[in-house]
Amino acid sequence: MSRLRLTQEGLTEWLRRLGNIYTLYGPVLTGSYHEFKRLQDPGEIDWDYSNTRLSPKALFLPPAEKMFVFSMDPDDPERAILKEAPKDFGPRLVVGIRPCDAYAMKLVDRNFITPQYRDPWWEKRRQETVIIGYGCNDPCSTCFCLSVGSGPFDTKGLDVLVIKVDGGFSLSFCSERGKKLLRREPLGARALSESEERSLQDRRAHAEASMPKFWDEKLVATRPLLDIFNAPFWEDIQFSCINCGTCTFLCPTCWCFDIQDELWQNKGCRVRLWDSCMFPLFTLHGSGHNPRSQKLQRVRQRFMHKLKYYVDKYRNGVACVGCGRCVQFCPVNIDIREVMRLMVSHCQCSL
Amino acid sequence: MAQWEPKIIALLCNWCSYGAADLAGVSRLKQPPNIRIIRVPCSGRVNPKFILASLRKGADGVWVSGCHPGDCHYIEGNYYARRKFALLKDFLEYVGIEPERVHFSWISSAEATKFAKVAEEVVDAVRKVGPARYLVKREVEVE
Amino acid sequence: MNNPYKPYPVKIDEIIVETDDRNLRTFHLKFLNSEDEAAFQYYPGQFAEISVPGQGEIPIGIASSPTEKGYLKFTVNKVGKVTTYLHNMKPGEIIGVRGPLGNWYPWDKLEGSNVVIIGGGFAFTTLRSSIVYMLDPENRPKFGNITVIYGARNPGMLLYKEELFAWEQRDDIVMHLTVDATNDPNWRYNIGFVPAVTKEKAPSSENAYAIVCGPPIMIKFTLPVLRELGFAPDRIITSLEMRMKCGIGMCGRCNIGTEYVCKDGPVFTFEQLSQLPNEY
Amino acid sequence: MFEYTEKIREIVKRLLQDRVVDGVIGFRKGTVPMMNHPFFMKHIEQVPQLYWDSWCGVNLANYLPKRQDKVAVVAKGCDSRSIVVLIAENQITRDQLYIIGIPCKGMLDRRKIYDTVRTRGRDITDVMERDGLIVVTGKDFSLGLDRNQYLQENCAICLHRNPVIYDELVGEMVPEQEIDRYEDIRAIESMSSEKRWEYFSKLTEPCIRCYACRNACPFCYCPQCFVDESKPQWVGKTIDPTDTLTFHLLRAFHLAGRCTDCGSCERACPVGIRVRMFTKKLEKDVKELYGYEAGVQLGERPPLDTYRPEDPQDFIK
Repeated sequence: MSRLRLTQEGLTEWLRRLGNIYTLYGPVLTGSYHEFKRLQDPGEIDWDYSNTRLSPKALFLPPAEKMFVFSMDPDDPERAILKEAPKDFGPRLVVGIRPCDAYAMKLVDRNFITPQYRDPWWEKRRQETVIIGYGCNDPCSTCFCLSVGSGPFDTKGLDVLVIKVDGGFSLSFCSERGKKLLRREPLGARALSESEERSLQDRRAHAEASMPKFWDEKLVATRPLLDIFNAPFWEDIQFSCINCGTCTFLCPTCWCFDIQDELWQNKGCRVRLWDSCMFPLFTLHGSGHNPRSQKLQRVRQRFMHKLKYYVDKYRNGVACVGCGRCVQFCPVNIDIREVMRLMVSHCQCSL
Repeated sequence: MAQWEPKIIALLCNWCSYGAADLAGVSRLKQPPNIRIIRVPCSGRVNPKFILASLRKGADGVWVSGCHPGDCHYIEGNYYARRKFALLKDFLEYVGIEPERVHFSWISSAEATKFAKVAEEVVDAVRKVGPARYLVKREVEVE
Repeated sequence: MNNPYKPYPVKIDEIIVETDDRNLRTFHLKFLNSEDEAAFQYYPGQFAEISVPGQGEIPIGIASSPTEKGYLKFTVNKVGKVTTYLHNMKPGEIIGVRGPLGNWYPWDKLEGSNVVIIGGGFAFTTLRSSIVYMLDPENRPKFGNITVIYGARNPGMLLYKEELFAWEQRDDIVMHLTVDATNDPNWRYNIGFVPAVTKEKAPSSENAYAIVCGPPIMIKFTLPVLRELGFAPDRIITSLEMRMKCGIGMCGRCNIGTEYVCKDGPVFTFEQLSQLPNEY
Repeated sequence: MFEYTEKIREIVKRLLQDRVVDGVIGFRKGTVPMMNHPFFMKHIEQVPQLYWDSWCGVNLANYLPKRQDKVAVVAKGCDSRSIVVLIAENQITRDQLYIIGIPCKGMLDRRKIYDTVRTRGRDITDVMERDGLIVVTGKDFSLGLDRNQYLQENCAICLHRNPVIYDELVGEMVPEQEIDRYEDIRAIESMSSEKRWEYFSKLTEPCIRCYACRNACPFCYCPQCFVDESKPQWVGKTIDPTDTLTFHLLRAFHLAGRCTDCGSCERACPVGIRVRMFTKKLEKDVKELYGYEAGVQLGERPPLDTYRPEDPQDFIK
């Protein structure tokens, strides 16, 4: 489908009208970084942002959420029986997700929506959420989406792609759901002219050219799992790790969670919350045995899960989208790009 | 609704203040009914976690009482406790917990009268600031 | 589709103290709703999440057999927050069960074969389920010889004692009970560690599968014995334990290589395990 | 501070040649601007990787607890104080260490620099430092910034820039600052209870419970942290505001009389919480009540591991 061109005012106005149907979310500067926030008005969106500090996964898998509620009141005939926590799933429109993050949600879908089991909360939120992505004219120096199956203008997982162009924005519709949004036709929109389309393609080429490519998925995918698992380079990588959860909590494709029961007076609830494979408690058995008691094992688990286990399990790419958050915010500068390079060079050596 | 009465957790050293509470009872001294006593082996055993746990679980006040300096059954437990408590009390006030909520005292097992008197003081102080407002863990506040 | 995190409400029907140290109790659970019971179709080797409201959930192997109708049976070791709370509960109280979860012993393959069951300590729960299942009059003809080697620290630590002694009297199952040590003059069975007893009794590997469950140290020393007896790694089956939360392959913690123990396991052959990182 | 790099390399080369140590804990140049990477090296060929500049804020003492070997470690003033505390707490012995002391002019805060240049999406590709000037370069800009405006907050108020314990220094001692460390703490102390509660509730609100503050701290080496205890469970694990604040209070209290204000916690926090506002209060109290500063004197008992009969007790009835 061809692209539409809108001014910023036109785009905001269109979103405002969509706001009558959808709850809007978008990137807003809070303190010193951007976050996805519920918008009162689409005018709050900062279209100059690079990316949010925390990934938008929180919109689908909140840092903590109630799963079930129950009563422990001895007089309640329904005591101790868990009931789904009431939740308000309304239609949502998330504006301004970067293509890498939108792709990440698709990767996580494979974990939460499976033939055998479906995670009801993840699935419901995914179904109810329309995603308007925002192309990256100017990728950060830590971005490497192009190496891992996404790209600065990639449309996987998007319903609409917005790209900043001279004097306004271009809109293209990437899904049936996206096209439906057009029923509320953007005022003042027109088709992109040929020269505008050419300049947009130039931008794309420019953005893509700025990105490094250092990953060889096929090479790593064909290497036996245990060979990479036992590779010597993990020893050097793991040294500086302090086993905090920053990388996992900021990562858009880290989905691991914990389940906890909370009790207050006679009211109980079961909550789930983000967890991290960096924490020793993550795998600690009741007996005291811990299959990943060593830091090396935990660091290796995270990278292997993303770059090898996931690949071998689903045969459909790595569980990393190259957003660069962990690269930027690891307090001790453990850089997944370096890990990937080490993996590739390990695999280049003959068995 | 019935009139609010403060609930106070008292962590009392087995060797002194707990005995004083006992003696106060045997001596039929008037004591406020607001105090819930937990016997501990020494004021030095009181981990700051216990005090926070009491406040989190909704105690309106916490009172820790041990032996007078020099009289510790374990020679020096209360000296260590004193440093811990000094820092903790100031720290809790610093984050906004009212100073009237957390109390410490030295009461020997013979000082039943002092026990009754301090108990009154603690209850009065807590009553003055009203029901606990801060750091009380209620129903978990998440989505 | 049903919410896979939602437990079926069950009532604690009976609590049996299994061992002399009182750390193992068996819970008989009855479904509150008959449609839940009908939905809970399981095979020996599967587990379930026992949900204790306000405390949490624990993954526990199902000790009853699908041939035993009307209740579920779980034997629980007292180790942490949930199990300690559960041990203090009384019959009549309401808890939850979520499952059945995970895979099961490969019954389609085991049919027509001889089955050697080797268990140690309290890892005998799903093995009990398997034995009861195989001994069911309808199922027994499907299997060849059944040999059981089961050991515990001392006689008081054996699970399901009455059943063990009853099986001992039967002629369609060979039982080798053993204890590490005992000064009980009435102990009529073996004394010695499970690997040693396995070696001594030397069950034939011909057309046979071995199912081995027990503490890691027992497994470590039993494996070479089985290999010596001619059991191939793809005919030695075990069930792994892992810390679990969701039980349905979503929360991530029981991940070993490409597998989730909760969903792709807990039952693996040693052939399969040899391809995976040894993080279990 | 780049000039220290050569000296560090020289020292380490000698130490490895003479087999004085089994390995060295230092920094190599990071993969992103204003970040350096702590690493452990054993071989002389690795010496050229060693690196030092104004972004070596990670406290390398974090890698010392329970080590068995003999190592050289590069240490700034605060790091050396942390080492003193770790020695007092029997986490490592003095004999196991060869301390390469860094007279420190203060580490720089990359957040502040980002805040200045990147609020409008400007990406930094390179940062250089020369004569008190930081030159920040991006795709289409280059900017000179005054070093002194971009110090980490803890460095700006540091009283011990020179290592308090070392085997060798990489340069001349730097002059110590005379400065009021507790201005912000006093400002909070003067607020009402309500305001203080509000302040700290707001302070911890962005917390995502990733525990980076805890794990970045050289003193958080407990085999099991209180947040992971389940019998009893002292604190809930979600981002419930009460639980989050409880975590921060207890974390800070565990550092009373131990914290050397190295700033690692704040540096590590991915959401920019000023967690030092908790630890600094305790530091101030310890100093005022017991005249103690953590880690300045080797052999001194930590303040909560000792007492004086005449310790203040006005607060006790």
